[in-house]
Amino acid sequence: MPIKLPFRPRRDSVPSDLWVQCPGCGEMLVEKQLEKSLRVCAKCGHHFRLRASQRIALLADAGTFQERDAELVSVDPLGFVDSKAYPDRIAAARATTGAQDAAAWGTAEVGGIPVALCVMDFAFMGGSMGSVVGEKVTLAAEHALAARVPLIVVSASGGARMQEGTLALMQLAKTCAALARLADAGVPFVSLLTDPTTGGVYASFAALGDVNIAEPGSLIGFAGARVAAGTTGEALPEGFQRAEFLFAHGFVDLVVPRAALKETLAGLLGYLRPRPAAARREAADA
Amino acid sequence: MPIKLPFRPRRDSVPSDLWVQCPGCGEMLVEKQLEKSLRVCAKCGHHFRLRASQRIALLADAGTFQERDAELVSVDPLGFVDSKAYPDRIAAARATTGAQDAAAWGTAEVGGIPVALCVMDFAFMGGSMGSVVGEKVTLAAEHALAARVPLIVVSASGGARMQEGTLALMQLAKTCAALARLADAGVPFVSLLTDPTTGGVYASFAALGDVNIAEPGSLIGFAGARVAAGTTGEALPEGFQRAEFLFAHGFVDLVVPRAALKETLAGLLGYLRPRPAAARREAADA
Amino acid sequence: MPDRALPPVDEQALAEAVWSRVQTARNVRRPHTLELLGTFATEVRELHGDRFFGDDPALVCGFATIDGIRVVFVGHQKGSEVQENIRRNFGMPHPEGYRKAMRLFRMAERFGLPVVTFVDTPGASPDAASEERGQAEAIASSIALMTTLRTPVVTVITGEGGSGGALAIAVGDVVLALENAVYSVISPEGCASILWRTPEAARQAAVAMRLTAGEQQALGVVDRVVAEPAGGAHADPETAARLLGAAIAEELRRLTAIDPDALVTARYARYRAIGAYTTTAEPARGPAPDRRRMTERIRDLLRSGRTVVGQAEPVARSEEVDG
Amino acid sequence: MPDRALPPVDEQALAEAVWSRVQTARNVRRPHTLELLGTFATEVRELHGDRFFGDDPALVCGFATIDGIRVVFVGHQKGSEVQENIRRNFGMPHPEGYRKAMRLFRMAERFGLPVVTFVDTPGASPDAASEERGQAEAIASSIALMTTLRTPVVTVITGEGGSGGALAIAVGDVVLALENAVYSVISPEGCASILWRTPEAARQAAVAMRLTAGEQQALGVVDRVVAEPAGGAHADPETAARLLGAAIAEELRRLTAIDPDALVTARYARYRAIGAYTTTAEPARGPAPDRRRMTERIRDLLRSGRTVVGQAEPVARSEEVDG
Ligand SMILES: [Zn+2]
Ligand SMILES: [Zn+2]
Repeated sequence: MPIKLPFRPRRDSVPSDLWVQCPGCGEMLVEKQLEKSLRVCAKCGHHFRLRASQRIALLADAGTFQERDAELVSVDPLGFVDSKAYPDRIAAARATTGAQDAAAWGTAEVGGIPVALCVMDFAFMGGSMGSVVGEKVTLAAEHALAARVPLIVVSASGGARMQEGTLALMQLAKTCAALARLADAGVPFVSLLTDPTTGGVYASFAALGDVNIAEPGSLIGFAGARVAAGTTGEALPEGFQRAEFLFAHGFVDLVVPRAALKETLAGLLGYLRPRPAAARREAADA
Repeated sequence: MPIKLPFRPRRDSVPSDLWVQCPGCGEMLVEKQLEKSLRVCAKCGHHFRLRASQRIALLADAGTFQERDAELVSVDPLGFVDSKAYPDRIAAARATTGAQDAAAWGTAEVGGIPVALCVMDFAFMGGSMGSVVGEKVTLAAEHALAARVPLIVVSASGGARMQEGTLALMQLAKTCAALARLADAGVPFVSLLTDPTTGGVYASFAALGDVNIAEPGSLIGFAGARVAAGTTGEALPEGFQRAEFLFAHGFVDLVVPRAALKETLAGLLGYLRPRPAAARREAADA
Repeated sequence: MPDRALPPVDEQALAEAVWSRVQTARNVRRPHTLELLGTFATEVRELHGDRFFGDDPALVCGFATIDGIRVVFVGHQKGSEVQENIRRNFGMPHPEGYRKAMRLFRMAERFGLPVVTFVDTPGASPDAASEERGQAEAIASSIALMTTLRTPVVTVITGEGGSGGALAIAVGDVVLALENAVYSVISPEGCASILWRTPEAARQAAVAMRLTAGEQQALGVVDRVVAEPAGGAHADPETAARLLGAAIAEELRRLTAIDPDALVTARYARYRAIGAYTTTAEPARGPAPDRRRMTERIRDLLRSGRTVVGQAEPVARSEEVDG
Repeated sequence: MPDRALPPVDEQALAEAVWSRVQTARNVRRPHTLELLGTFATEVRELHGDRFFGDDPALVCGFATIDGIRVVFVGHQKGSEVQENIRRNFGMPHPEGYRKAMRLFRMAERFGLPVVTFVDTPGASPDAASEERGQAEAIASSIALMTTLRTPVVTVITGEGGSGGALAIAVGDVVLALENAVYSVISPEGCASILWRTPEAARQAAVAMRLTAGEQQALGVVDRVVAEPAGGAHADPETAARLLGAAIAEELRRLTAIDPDALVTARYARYRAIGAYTTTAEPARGPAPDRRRMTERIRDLLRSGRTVVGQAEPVARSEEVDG
C-alpha cells in the first residue's frame, strides 16, 4: 500500500525551473522534479539531503507534528573565536537556514501512532550537536518516557559542536543517559541515520536504536575516512562507512529507500509498543 | 607469598621410578619428580592433565573438600549400543579410574574462603558430560546460590556424552540456567579451563565465568581442529584453540601456570564476593 | 500410554524408518523459517545485525504476527538451492548469528513480545574464524539468556536439531517438533565417525541416538509433535505450515496468559528436571528420589515406541513409519 | 567566588601557559593507569578480554584495592616508550577495549564493587578496522551503560581527555582531574585543522576550547582538580600518585555511603544539567529558567579564571601558570 508523501511548500524553496547536478551520476535534474521524487535521483537513486522540515513532512502524518521547545537557542559559553566568533556563526546559520539550531523536536503521529520525533538538520552548522541539540534530543526522549510513546530520532550530523567544547561532548552523556532510561522502561527508540551521521552523534544516541535504519548510501562513521586511511596507510574497503557497509557489519538493521521509509517505520511501530508502566522487572534474586 | 601445594598420596599412584615422556619437548621425566612439580614439565612447562583428586588437592585448602552427591551414577536411558553397550563403557571407566563419573563436586575452602567446587575428570570417558556431570555442576551452582559462596568449576572435557543423546545436550541448558541465576543474584563464578575443554562443555558453563582462567597450552574450542581445517581448507592459525589463542581473542581473562593457580584464585576471590541476598536490583522503570 | 506387549523389532526396518526421517528432515525442499512464516504469519519484518561484527544470513530474526499475536521470531535459515545454501552457510550460524538472536531476545523481553524460535541446523558453523570470534561463548550466552527471558518462548524443531548450535535458540517454555524433525546431541555422521570410527555407520548412530521427534517426545525433550502432511512437509508446504501455525498460536495463547515470573520459574524447572541417573546410595540413607522410576518410565516409553517412531500426537494419520 | 576586577589578559602568555599544560598532559613519562595504581593501590589484578573479539592493551581493567576499598578499575593505558606505546596504540582503544570495560562495569555492579576510571587518551582509535567493528557503537553503549550503573563511579582525567574515546569511560558520579590534565571535545590539532584549516593553530584551538582542568572545573564538567607536584606528575610520580590516591579514596568513602538508586538518580541529574543555552521566548510565556544565569555564571568564572588557568583547588602551590 503506497503512502503519499507530499512535501509541504517551503518558505525557502528554490525557483521551480532550477537545475541541480546529481553527485551520484552527474545527471542534471530539475529541482521541481527532484522535489516530487522525494529528492531522490530518478536515474541513480542518490538520496539528496533533506532539511528538517522536509524530513518531518516525509515521516509525520500530515498536520500532526507539533513542535516543542522551538525557542531554545545556543549561547556562547566559552567565548569561542576562531576566524569568526561563535555567535556570528550561529547568526549566519540562522539567516541562511531559517532554523534556530540543528535540531527540532515535537510530538507527531506516524501511521496514526503517536510518537516523539526529533529531526536534525545538516544545513545548520553541519548538523553539529551543541547544548541545544543535546537538550532537544533529551527532551524528546524524556517526553517519550513520560508519555510512553516511541521515540524516533533522525540524525544528520558531522558530530559534536567544537565551539561549545566539552559542553558539547557532555551532550553525548546526556542523550545516552536519557536513552538508557527509555530502554530500561521498555519504551522503544528507532534511530534513523541519514547522510551524514558521524562523530559524536553516531557515537551516542544515533547508534543506540532498538532498530537502526539508514537511508541508502548515507555516510555513517565515527572517524573521518581520511583519518582512517591515514592511520592504516592502506586502501579503505569499498563503500567504507556507507549505509550498506554498516549493514554488512551488523550495525544497521535495515537500509531503506526514502520512498519506503514511512511505511517501514509505521510497520515497525506496530511491534515496538511501549511496555505498560506497571510492568517492572525485578531480578530473580533468591 | 608461595603457597605449598602438596598432592595427597593417591590410591592409584604409579610406581615412583616410572618414566613418562613429555609430549611437549620429548624429555623423559621421572614420575616422582613430575608429581613434585605439580605435573608440569620442568624443561618446557608442558602441563600434564590432572585427575579430579589431584586438582582438588591443588586448589582446595588441605582437608576442606567435602564431597557431595558422590553417589550419583549414570544410567542408560537410550539403551545405547555401539561397539560396546553404554553400561559396559561406564563400568570399564569406573574400573580404570576409580571414579564414579567424570565430575565431582563438594564444598571447600580456597585461601580460607568457602566455595562450591566442581572438578571434572578427563580420565573418565574423556570427561564427557552426561546427566551426572550436568547434575553435579548444577547442584554445585545451586549450592553456591543458596549458601552465597563463589562457585569454581574446573573443566576438562571432550564435550557432551553421545551415549545419552539429547539428554546430554540438555545438560547445557540445565547448567547455563543455574549459572544465569547465579549471575542475577550476584554470586560469582570462576571457570577454570584445563586441557582439553571442548564441545558442549565449553559451549555452556565453561565459557560463562565472571572470570575465565586457563592453564597454559590447554586445548579449548568448540569444534574439533580437524573439522575447522576441513571447513576452510586453509591452514589453521598458529596455536589454534590453545589457551593463549583464546586469551588473544578475548575469551579468557588470564592464562595462569599451575603453580600460581591457587594464589590467583584466592586473590580473585578476595574481590569476587557474593552480593548480600537482600540487595535486589529493580529496574529504573518510571 | 499403556505398556503394550510388542512383537520383536525388525532392526533393519527400524534403521530404514529412522534414516528416512533424517532424510526428510534434511530435504532441501523442506520449508524453512522464512518460508513457514511466509505462509502462516503476516507482517513479517526481518531485522539484521548483531551490533558487533556482522549480519548472519544463516540465522534470521525479526517481527511477525501469528494468528493476530505479535511475536519476535528467531530461526535458522537454510537455502532451497545451492547458491542460496552457500550464502546461508547451510543453516550453520556464526557467532554473530547467535549474537543477533540475543539482541532480539532482549528486545522481545523489553517490549513484552513472545518469542518463537525455529530450529533447523546441522550445527553451529565449525570454521576457524567462528572459533576465533567465540562460537562457544555465543552459544553458551544465548542458552543462558533464554533461560531467564521474562516473556513466553515457543520453540519448534522444524528440521535438523543439531547439537549446541540448535540448542542455542531452543530453550523454550514449550518445545514442539515437526513430525519428521530430528534432534540430536551430534549429527549421526559425527557420532558414527567417533563411536563407530566411520561415517558409514550414520544409520546405526541415528537409531542409537533416538533422534526422531516421537522418541524425543518420549524422552521429555520435546513436548509436542506436530503432524506433517503425507509425504512430509516438502510434499505440501502450505498444509505443513498451516498445521504448525495453528499449533504455535495455540501455545502462544496458553503461555501469554501466564505471569512472566511464573514462566521463568517453570522454564527453569523444565530444564532442571531433564537428565537420567540413579544413585549408589543404600536405601537406609533415606528415601530414594523417583529418578530411577523416571528413567525406567522413559525406557518403557521408548521400548513401546519402537514401532511408532515419531508418531504424531495431535493428528491421526494413516502413513506408517516402516512404509 | 567573587567577581574580581582583573587586568587585561596577555594573550600570548595565556597561549603558552595552556600549551604547556597540553604538553605536560602528554608527557611520555607521565604516570599512566597501571603506574598510578602500582603506587597507591594494592592487590592489583588485571583482567582481560571482551568475550567477543580480543583483548585491547590500550585499555586496562581489573581489580584493585585503594586505601582498603576494593574497586574495579578501568583506564586508558599509554606506554612510556616507543615499543610499548605502539603495542598500546598510544592509549587509543579499539571497540574491544570499550567492550572489555563494559564487561567489567557490569561485573562491578553485579558484585557491588565501586568503579574507578582513569582517562588518558588522544581519542578512540580511528583506524578502518575499528570502524568495521563498531567504534561508535562501542562508545555509545559504554556511555549509556555507565549512566545506569548501580554502584559508585569515580572518574579521574589523568592526562589527555580526548573526545568520545575519553567520555566512553568517564561518566562518573564525580569527575576529578589532575592539575595538568586536559579535557576537550576534539584534540587541539583536530580542532585547528577544521576551524583554522591548519594543525599549526593547535595552540589557539587549545586556548579557545578551554581544555585545562581548572577551566573544565569552572564549566562544571570536572568537579575537583587534584594538585600535582611542582613540575608536573612526571617530575615526581610517586607524590602525584599518592595525592591522587588520597583524593580517590575520599570520594569513594563519600559515595559508598549513598544508596545506589540515589547515586543513579544523581548521576542522571549531573549530566542532565550540563549544557548552556537560552530561549527566545518572551517573558510573558512564563518564568524563564535560570539557564541564562547559569551560563553567565560560567562565563564569569571563566573570565575570572583566565589568570589562574588550572589552579588546583585543594592544595596551595607556589608554581604559577605563566612560569
Ligand atoms: Zn543520480
Ligand atoms: Zn616438556
